[in-house]
Amino acid sequence: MNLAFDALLALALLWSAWRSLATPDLTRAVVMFIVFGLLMALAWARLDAPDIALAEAAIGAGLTGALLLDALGAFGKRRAGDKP
Amino acid sequence: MHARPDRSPLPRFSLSATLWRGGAFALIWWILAEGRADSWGIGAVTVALATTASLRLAPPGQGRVSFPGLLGFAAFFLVQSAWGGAQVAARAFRSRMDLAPALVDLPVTLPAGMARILLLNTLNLMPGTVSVELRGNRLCLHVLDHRLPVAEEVRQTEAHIARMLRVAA
Amino acid sequence: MTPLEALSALLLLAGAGFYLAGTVGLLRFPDVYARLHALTKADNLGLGLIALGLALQAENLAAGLKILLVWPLVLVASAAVSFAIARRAHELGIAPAGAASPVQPAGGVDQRGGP
Amino acid sequence: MAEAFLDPLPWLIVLPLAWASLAFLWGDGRGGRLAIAALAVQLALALILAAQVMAEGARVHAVGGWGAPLGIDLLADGLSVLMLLLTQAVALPLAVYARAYFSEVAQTHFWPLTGFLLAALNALFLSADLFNLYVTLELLSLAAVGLVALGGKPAQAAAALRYLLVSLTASGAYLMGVALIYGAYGTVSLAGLAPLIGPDPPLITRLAAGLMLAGLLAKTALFPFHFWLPPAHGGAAAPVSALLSALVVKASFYMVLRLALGPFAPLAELAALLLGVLGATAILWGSWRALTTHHIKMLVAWSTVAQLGYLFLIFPLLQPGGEALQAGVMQAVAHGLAKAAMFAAAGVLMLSTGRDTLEGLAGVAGRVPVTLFAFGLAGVTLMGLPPSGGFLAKWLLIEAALAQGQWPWVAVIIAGGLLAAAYVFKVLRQAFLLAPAAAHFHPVPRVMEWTAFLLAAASVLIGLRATEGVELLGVEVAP
Amino acid sequence: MTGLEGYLALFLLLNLLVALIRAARGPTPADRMLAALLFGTTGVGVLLLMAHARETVAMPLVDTALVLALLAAITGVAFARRAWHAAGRDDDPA
Amino acid sequence: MNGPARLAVGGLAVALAGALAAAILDLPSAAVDLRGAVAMNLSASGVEHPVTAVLLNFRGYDTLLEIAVLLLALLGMLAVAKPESGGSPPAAADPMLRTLAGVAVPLMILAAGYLLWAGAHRPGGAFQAGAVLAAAAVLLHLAGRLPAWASPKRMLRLGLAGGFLVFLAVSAILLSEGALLRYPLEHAGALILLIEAGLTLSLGLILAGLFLVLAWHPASPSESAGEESKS
Repeated sequence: MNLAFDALLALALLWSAWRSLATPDLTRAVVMFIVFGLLMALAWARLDAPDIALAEAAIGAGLTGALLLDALGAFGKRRAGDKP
Repeated sequence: MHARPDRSPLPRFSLSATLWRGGAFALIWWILAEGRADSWGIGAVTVALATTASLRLAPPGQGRVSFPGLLGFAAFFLVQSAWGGAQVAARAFRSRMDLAPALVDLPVTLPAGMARILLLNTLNLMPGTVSVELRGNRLCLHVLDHRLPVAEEVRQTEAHIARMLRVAA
Repeated sequence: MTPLEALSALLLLAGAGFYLAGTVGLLRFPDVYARLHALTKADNLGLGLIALGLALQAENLAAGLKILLVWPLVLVASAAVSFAIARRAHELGIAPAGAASPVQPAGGVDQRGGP
Repeated sequence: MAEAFLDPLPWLIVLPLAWASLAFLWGDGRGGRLAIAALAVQLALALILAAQVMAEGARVHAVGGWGAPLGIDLLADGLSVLMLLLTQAVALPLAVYARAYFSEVAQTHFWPLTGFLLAALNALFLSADLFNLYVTLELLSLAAVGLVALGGKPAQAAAALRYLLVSLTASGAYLMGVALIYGAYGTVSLAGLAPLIGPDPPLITRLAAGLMLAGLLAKTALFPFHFWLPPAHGGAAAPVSALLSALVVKASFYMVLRLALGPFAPLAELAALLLGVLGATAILWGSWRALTTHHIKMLVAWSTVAQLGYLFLIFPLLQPGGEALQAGVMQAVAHGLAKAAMFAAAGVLMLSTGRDTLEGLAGVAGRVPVTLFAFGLAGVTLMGLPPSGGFLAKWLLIEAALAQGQWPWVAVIIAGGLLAAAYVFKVLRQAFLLAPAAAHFHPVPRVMEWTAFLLAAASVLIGLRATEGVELLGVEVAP
Repeated sequence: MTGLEGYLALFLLLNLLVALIRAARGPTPADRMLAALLFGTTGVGVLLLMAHARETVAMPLVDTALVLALLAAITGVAFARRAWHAAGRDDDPA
Repeated sequence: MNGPARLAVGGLAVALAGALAAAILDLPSAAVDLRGAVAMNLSASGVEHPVTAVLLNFRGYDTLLEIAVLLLALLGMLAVAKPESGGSPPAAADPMLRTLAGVAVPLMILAAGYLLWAGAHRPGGAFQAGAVLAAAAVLLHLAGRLPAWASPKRMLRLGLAGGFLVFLAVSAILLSEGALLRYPLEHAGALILLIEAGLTLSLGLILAGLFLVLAWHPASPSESAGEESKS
């Protein structure tokens, strides 16, 4: 069961990383990146490295996600040229 | 649904609010530090900072919270949120999904400010409702099934909040 | 198995069930608004039950309370986020599915369709 | 206790860190005077340290008192002290120059960034720990990128962004190498690693060394990794270009040299020929591009690409106690001084003519003669004419090549010198043309001209004090 | 991880990955984002389950879950307020 | 990227991955046991948690320079941000967000304080606490309760650089013990706590600053138009 968990986690990490790099749609890429951050926090927790899991949860899931979403908003607005 | 600008830059100091919030934060600190006694050096400073921030960001209102009201609200909330979860689960698993979603407009009787915001948030966790918009005294809700007694539920929630915050409903 | 352990296991299983319901709802419900229901209600209840189940097995009171403390935090966050997203969706003119034709809501309130 | 407090070694790192953050704190460009005063102190500290090292041998400073491998060691031997001297000697005149060059507003960010840049350089030259070297390299790169972007023009932002991307990738490669080394040996201390890496190291060590070398070469802008350098160095403000070309690219070269002489010595031979060939290509290609460009600062920047090539010619000739090492260090020092002078002079020329092309230089000789003289003197070093430091470096290199019978390098060195002469004279010839009637010259603060001249003169005169340098370079850690 | 908690953690992880179908399907940006938010709540649950019955790192993992819960709101709010501008479907730039 | 370049990069990545895998399978046993050295000296470090001991004592010098790296990253971004972009007031927020901030920010402060305290004997410490504080600042910003940061004022700059300056000053003063950052045994714990407290504040501000400067985009119409500005 532990093996299944780890294998699934590893696969999901690779897959989400690949999707966030390869998808042409920016929203999807950012969402996949946030997902990747969360999975990474789980992976660190699984590796008995709660120090890094904590930092990853705070920086990866909280700050970076918000930052990317913000950039996405600025970018989308500029490209669409709309002012809601 | 916009806030009025803050008229008074410095909120009135309220001893009771300070004590209540400080006490609550101290309790949370005790939980966080798992009751370790040697944590209180940093703990005292942190609780003081958190209390200050809380008083600055959410200036204390007129009255204070009614304790029996709070308990009543909490019990109501727990039961309702369990019921809400069960309801969503039932609908999600049903093979032919039986939803009748709609936007409904309801009047709000609670006074503006904290009470209304609490209402909006609570309704998000209650069975079948997600608040969408508050414009003036009209609350717009999204409901999963408009055949359910939504208005009744909102009225009950309002009553509980009014009792807890000691405001008119 | 002590009764406490049994209760705890029961809570954990129920919590996992609600998580599953949240995911199924997220996949099956017709639009953003309905999916928000799934997320804010089912998942939060699932987390609450799991936290309660684990707290029952905690070594001491403070540790148990700490596990329980997670729940209200998530509740506050989800409620706020749910409102923010629903409001934004409404502002952007996304109509809820199936609400185009007027229906008579229970409780005699007036109701409206899409914006 | 007081003795430890007055030790110049840690202060060479603490002092720039302190004035950099104070300059940030004060803001509004008020850091200039503080920076110049502190830089004067730093130069004095470097000289004291050099004297101490010369008299008492190499020094080790165990940060935190733990000592390697648990803690981090700082090491001041001849090589690092020479690089420290170069850094402070270039930075002080450039700081005086920059105070006149920049407007008050532009100085707001220039001083903190420069302070951190110099702190990073000093820390890097003193570090004896692979991971600590990475941290200093990161600090250095970020400061350099910030300085390139300083003007805020789109071209500068684009150059800075490209520089940042190359820099981060290179740091990543280096860091991966460090991680592998730590995994293989359990330590990242240079002194600790040296005895552990034998003559036939395992695959992991080779891979790590390759990754670290690739990262460092990209940072040094050795051909074919040079593509980021001309837009970054050519596009930045003149004092910034001077700092970057004179010092920053030398830092990663220093690391290559340090690692090749130290823990990775058993592997150095494998890469030596490749490095030499890349260096030779850089000399020829960089000189050619310098000769064919029409922009003054791009010319100087391409000349940097070429001159960096000489540094890597030493690797196929490197022998214990041989002349190649002396040639490399002499080239690094002479080029550092000369290139700082040349960019400073180019900045004056551009301010004076208001244009950035060679054609615009016509008639400038009569307006800023001191600057033009400085440009010419710096050119003397780059061409390798006696008695300059550049001459000595190339002479030593040719001697080493001939002694080992590797004459193709000699041809490259001579060709590079001729090409350098061509592009320097191209600038001078243009400057001595008659000014067109429409030409309009702007006055330039005298202090900028004289600092450029001072640096150029130092690059030539350094050749006369080479014996002390060679003696200092000979100071190594007692085994 | 042993016993019931381990199986439940595995179950929740599977649950998470299934939810990614929603992120792939959309159709609005908000639908994709919902999957990320679900990752937040479920991730907290998984962390709590992982924390159980591990002597040395139990409480630190609860701390991690707490921090995750505390910061979960930020991405959602940033999304609703900053990122989502157009009521587009599928490959809309917003 | 066009086809051949993509293929080349892909090939390079695969080759690197292969080499890494081969190298790691061939991993020799490490000659030096740093883990053991850390455990052996832990009692002399002033803290009980090995990670904190390494970060702030054994390899504290690296951390000092890393803080400078973070400060520098912010500095670089401030240097690039156009000065004229500075003055715009932050968006006013709806009462909902302000209430959320009012509830969540004090809790985040508590959590940051807790992580700071926890760092001495278990996972936690200044970095994590700073990140939580930064999140609080970002939330305040989203709620329209923080001023724009494109040109930080004196007090803010003091906050940004303060943690680093405290760390640097302690390092330099400890030269009197014979070396940079050589803590005397009896004061090590207190000094590390002092440094960490300063770092928590500064890291929080720096991380938030990285967000706020990057997130700043000229004339965000949806935020400034249509919603009342805060007085």
